[in-house]
Amino acid sequence: MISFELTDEQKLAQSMVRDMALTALRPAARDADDREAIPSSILDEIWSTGIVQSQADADQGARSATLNAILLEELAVADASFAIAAAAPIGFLSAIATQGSPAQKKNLLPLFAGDKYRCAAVAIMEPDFGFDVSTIRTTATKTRDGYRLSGIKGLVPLAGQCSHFLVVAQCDGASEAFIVDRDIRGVTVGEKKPNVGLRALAMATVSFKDVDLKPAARLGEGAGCDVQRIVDSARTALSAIMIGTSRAVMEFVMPYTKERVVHGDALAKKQTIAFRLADMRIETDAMRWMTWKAASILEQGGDATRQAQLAYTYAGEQAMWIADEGVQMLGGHGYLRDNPVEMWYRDTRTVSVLEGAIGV
Amino acid sequence: MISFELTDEQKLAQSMVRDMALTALRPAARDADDREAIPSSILDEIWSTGIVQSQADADQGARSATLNAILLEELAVADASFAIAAAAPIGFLSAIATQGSPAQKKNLLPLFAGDKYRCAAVAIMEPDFGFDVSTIRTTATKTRDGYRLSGIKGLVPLAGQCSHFLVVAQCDGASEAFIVDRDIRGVTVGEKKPNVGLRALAMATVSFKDVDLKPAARLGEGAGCDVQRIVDSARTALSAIMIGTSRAVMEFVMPYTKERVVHGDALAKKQTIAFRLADMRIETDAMRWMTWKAASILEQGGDATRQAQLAYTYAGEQAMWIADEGVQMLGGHGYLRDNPVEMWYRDTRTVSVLEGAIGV
Amino acid sequence: MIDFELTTADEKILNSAHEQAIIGRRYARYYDKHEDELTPAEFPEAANLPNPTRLAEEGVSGSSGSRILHSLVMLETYWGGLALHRSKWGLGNTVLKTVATPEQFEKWKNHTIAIAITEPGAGSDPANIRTTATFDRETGEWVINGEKIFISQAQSADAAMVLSRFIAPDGSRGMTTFLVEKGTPGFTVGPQLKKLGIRSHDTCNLLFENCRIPEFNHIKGDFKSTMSVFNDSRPMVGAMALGVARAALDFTREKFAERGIEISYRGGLRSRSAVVDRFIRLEAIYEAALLTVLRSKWLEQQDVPPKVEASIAKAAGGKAARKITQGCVELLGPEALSEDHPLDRCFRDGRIFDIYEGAGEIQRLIIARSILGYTGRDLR
Amino acid sequence: MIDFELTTADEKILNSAHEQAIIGRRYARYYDKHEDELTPAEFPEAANLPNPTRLAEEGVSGSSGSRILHSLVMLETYWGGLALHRSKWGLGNTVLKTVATPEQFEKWKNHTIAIAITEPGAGSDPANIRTTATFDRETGEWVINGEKIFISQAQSADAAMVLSRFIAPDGSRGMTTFLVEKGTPGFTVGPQLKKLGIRSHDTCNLLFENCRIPEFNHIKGDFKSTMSVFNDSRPMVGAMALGVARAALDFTREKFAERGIEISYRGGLRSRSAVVDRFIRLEAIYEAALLTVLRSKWLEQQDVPPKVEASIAKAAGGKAARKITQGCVELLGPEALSEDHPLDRCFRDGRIFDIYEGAGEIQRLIIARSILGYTGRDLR
Repeated sequence: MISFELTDEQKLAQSMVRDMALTALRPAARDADDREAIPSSILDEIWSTGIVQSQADADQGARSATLNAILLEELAVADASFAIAAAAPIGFLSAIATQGSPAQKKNLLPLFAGDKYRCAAVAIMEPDFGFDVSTIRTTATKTRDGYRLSGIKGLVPLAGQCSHFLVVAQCDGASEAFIVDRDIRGVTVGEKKPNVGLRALAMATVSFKDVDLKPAARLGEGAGCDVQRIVDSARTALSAIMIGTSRAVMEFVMPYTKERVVHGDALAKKQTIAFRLADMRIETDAMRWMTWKAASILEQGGDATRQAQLAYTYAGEQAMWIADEGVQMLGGHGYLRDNPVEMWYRDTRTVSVLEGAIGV
Repeated sequence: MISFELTDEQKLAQSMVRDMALTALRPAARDADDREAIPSSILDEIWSTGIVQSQADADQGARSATLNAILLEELAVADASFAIAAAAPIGFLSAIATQGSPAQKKNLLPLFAGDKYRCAAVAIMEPDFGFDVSTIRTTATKTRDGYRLSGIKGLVPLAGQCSHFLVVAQCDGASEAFIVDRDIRGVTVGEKKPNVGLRALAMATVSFKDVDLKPAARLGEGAGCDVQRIVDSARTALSAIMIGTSRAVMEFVMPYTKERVVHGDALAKKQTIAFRLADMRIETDAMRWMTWKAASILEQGGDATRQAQLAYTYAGEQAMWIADEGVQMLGGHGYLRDNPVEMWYRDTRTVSVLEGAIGV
Repeated sequence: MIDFELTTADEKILNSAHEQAIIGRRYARYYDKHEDELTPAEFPEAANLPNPTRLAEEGVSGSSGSRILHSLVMLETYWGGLALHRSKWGLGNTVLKTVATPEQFEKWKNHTIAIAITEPGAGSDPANIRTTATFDRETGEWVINGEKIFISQAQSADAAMVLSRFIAPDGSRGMTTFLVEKGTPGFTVGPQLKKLGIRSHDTCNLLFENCRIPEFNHIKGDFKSTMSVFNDSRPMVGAMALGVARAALDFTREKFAERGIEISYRGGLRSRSAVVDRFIRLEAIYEAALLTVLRSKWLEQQDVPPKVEASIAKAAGGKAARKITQGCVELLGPEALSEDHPLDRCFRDGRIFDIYEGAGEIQRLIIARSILGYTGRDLR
Repeated sequence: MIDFELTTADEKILNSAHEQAIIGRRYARYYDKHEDELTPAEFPEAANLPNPTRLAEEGVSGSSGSRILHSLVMLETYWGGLALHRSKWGLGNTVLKTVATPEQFEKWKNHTIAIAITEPGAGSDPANIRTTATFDRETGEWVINGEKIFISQAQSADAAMVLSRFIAPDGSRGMTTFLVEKGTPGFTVGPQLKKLGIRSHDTCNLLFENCRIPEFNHIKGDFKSTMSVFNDSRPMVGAMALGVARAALDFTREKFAERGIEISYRGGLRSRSAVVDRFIRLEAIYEAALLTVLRSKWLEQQDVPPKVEASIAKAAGGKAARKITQGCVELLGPEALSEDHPLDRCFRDGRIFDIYEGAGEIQRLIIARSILGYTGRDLR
């Protein structure tokens, strides 16, 4: 039955995260971008929401892709990197929780139930121009004792802090995912590699050189997994984050353009500005409902591939437009690092070309 | 040497055609659209400019792709169908004149030097969803006595009036063009097939069923021809026509929006309207210079493929945007056939998806 | 709980609506070519079929709700391009229902009442309305003079609800509404307007020349209550737009399939052909707009009157229809231009929704004023 | 005769400019990372190389003309991201040249003079300028107070041409310009501004606190003549924008080639991959903007002062840089985000050109007023 109604619990969680995002997280965003690191106090704040740990809950009902989408939007209003700091372990855990074998769930999920921030990430992207999620080059070949993994993954968020990676690789002509402990032989986490945006995430390359894996490392073990579902979840999470950044831009430029006087009138009273603000509102609304729809299908166990693709494609276009216009509306001030809009411009271009690495 | 200077001769021709377009041609445009036919008096007006016949001139200096682009723009300000009525025989003749064998030139060009409108057209497009100019299905197979041509061509302008077609076909794995007299056995000109736009052109399907052709029918005879050059010429001509229609829209909506008062102010004083008008001006300018550049390369015998592609692609996007906004600026009046803008909207969508059939 | 699945009850109604739309589509070209003919009140094929609009309005147990369902039925109908049942409800009926006295309502409740607002010099701008009603003391009648244009249902309606200036016996002036029945002397309905598209849509100009009506016909809607009928209609227009847009998408998908072009949603930008990439982006525009329509309708259903959401749905639907119909023709190329296929009609029909019942620009003004806290005077 | 071919003389200068741009590009990342450091007046590699800007300005026989050539040299320079020769000409020099007395011109003709217009509350709007100069009868000096922001060449210039309100001894008021030399007490240059991109571009705020200058420094430019320096600079900014845009296109084409992606211009939409189709459309945007720049420069060269054409060139160039740099990152995907490659810098640098020296919106106002015959009061 078509409904846009949040449950009382969802409303409560949304309101709590919204408050925290604006009071505790937003003020720390610029500094984290400058230092290319997220302070542990911020990671602990994010952890305190319980959003990550709930993925590790034995009770399946505790996990909600829809709620995660709602909360990632709120976190991203504060900062996209911070939101991804939550979405990375969520992506890892939700893959384990929905597609892992009983043993995998039993071994891994409890590790993330503690009261300190802990990270793990899906590793899909590869440092290759023209990378596409449908053309993975990392390989896992069957050996006598399991699998041998080889390849390089790029743009792994908080790579230096991850205890595990879920590595997507070609195996016998199909895509599979492998749970890889970062401390085993052949795994090298590279230096952080600054990018145009999401700098606080200190994304790095992780290389896998003839890494020997047990059969138990394969997600779903003998049954394998549906890698597309991991991608669908990632696209949905990225969409949620783009809604958040778009809202950040919109909520920043509205008061700015109302206050800024040009030729005797508030900038917001110019039709071209006002209409663009209206379009920002139209598009953030549309992005949100599309993201909720994809998340809701994921939550109900359905095939969300089409919806996730549409949500991600649309959000990528619109969020980039919104961030670009946000910079424009501030004029020269939008180009200075004194204001957050230029950071949102960089972050949005970054989020909108990532695929994978996180999840709802 | 980079120059945007028209020669005195070009200026004179431009000014003459501009006057005729607005006084004699524009008033006849709506009626021709309604009747799905161009009256012969209009065809004779077009003929009287000499633009078509000059292609048939033995003196190579009489032909100028640049001048043709300039004049097609002016004709299209009156009506896109009327402009194509000129561009169709131009496309045919310029292919003969630049790529034909001496005998082909001698036999064909004089036919078009008379003082009555005469038509011939390049036949490239095929009635097939997903048609692309790079995937022609019509075939010419070598026979003992020449070639046997088979296939169906669609959207041939003024097909019922054409004395000849220049048919592009696959021949021994390459694209070649064949001069086909409409009266020979196996050639059937179909009923006119109304389209969303360019209705006055009465475009029709022409089918070629096992049409036997002499070797002399192959454009360039033994040497063959460069079909891409015909396509480049067509794309350039279509671009010129889209500039004309865009100018028609712009020149119609400017006075309209200045006169129309909404909430106490002229519509043109609303920033959203004024900025769109500014963008119309920016884009028609850009379209024109791109088209001139492609035409100039063609005229100098260079490889114009990239420039023609860029000009056509850009013009297609921008002209569609301009026609669409033109309708919008007139509101409900833009949706009525009382005003020409809805016709330009239909014509532009049509011109911007055609490829081939005409030339500069 | 957030959910986007149709219920079984929804699907039943929508399947029926879609089947009727398939029948409607068979007639669509005929009425596109014969714009002077009114469609019948009920097509022969519809005689034994339920009216899905009525079913949706009446409410169906187990459905997602009558408002949502009604909008989706409308979408299906516009997918076909022609309704098998001509609507007996006009926007003038909404005014009657909202502001008429019980006696007035009783008299005209079964009439189809068109709404007549727009004038040659005035679209959304009341200051320019010139139609004027003066009171004739001697006969106790109102005398109306003026011209109304672009009036939907003009020919098929039984009466028109006319927004007019008035000069009352006491000399006071203002804006009000009058119900003028067909056949009233001095009230002339012009010929069907010649339009780019939606040619089966009954649209004429109305002329009032010393048209006399009794005081009882004075319905006393003011400008605001009259314009507010569009609050309800906005997301519905969005749904109509999306019906046409989906027809274009469906046709394109079908032709792609015939040519072996597969639309995969799995890979990203770098794995796709140009036409598939664009098609996916057009689908996304459709989906985006559809969800804003559903959101607005869902709010109505929660008895939360949508504010900006109704305008968002109209603006998004109108834009989607423009982009999608233009885009599909481009994707399918020259053959798509032909009248042999429905796409040229979609292209023409789809252009109206961002224009009528408040153009996209008007919706953006409403949205901007609302989110910025501006009045109509601040931002216009 | 219409022609778009470069002459041999053009090509010689432009090849030299391009070679220097390749050298400049090697330094571009360093100055992107070290925004507080000024680039040297001349890089060591440039010592034995001609200054292509100067060559273009001086005029080259057989070239397409100095104006056109100058803009194309500028384009090449911005392709590299860094000039090997720092410009000694500031927009303040243009004011000096236009309005100064011969004595004033003689004194400062070899200075680099920045132009100082923008203020915290005033971009293009003179009504909001707050910097004020009052005349001190006792000393015969002007006393300036105010703040100027976003001032290009602020640190490297020898002086600033300051647009200021004045209150004259006779009490009259207005807007005028003063030349303030570096080192004048009360004139402070702030630190380098922290920007999204163009970080090697010397940009600071200026502060004037009871800054006293002699009457001789009163250059007497008014608002209009001061703003008119931007008439010349507009198409040049368009050319700069296109330099950055072409760097992004060239990098993308190169990476496509490495991956075996062929860009064919022969077929149509339905024969292309999504990335090739988009790339072609970005190239078309580049070509469109470039030709508007050349058109404007060509008019200048014919001594036809460009009117809307200068604004068209600026607007088209600024938009092209936004779309192209954003688009190329998207086409190349995640790897393109990395600082290992120049594209992230192009993405950031490319965002300025539609903002500074008259934002795209200002250019559109100028164009619209001109084509509609409106004044600044009619349309704002």
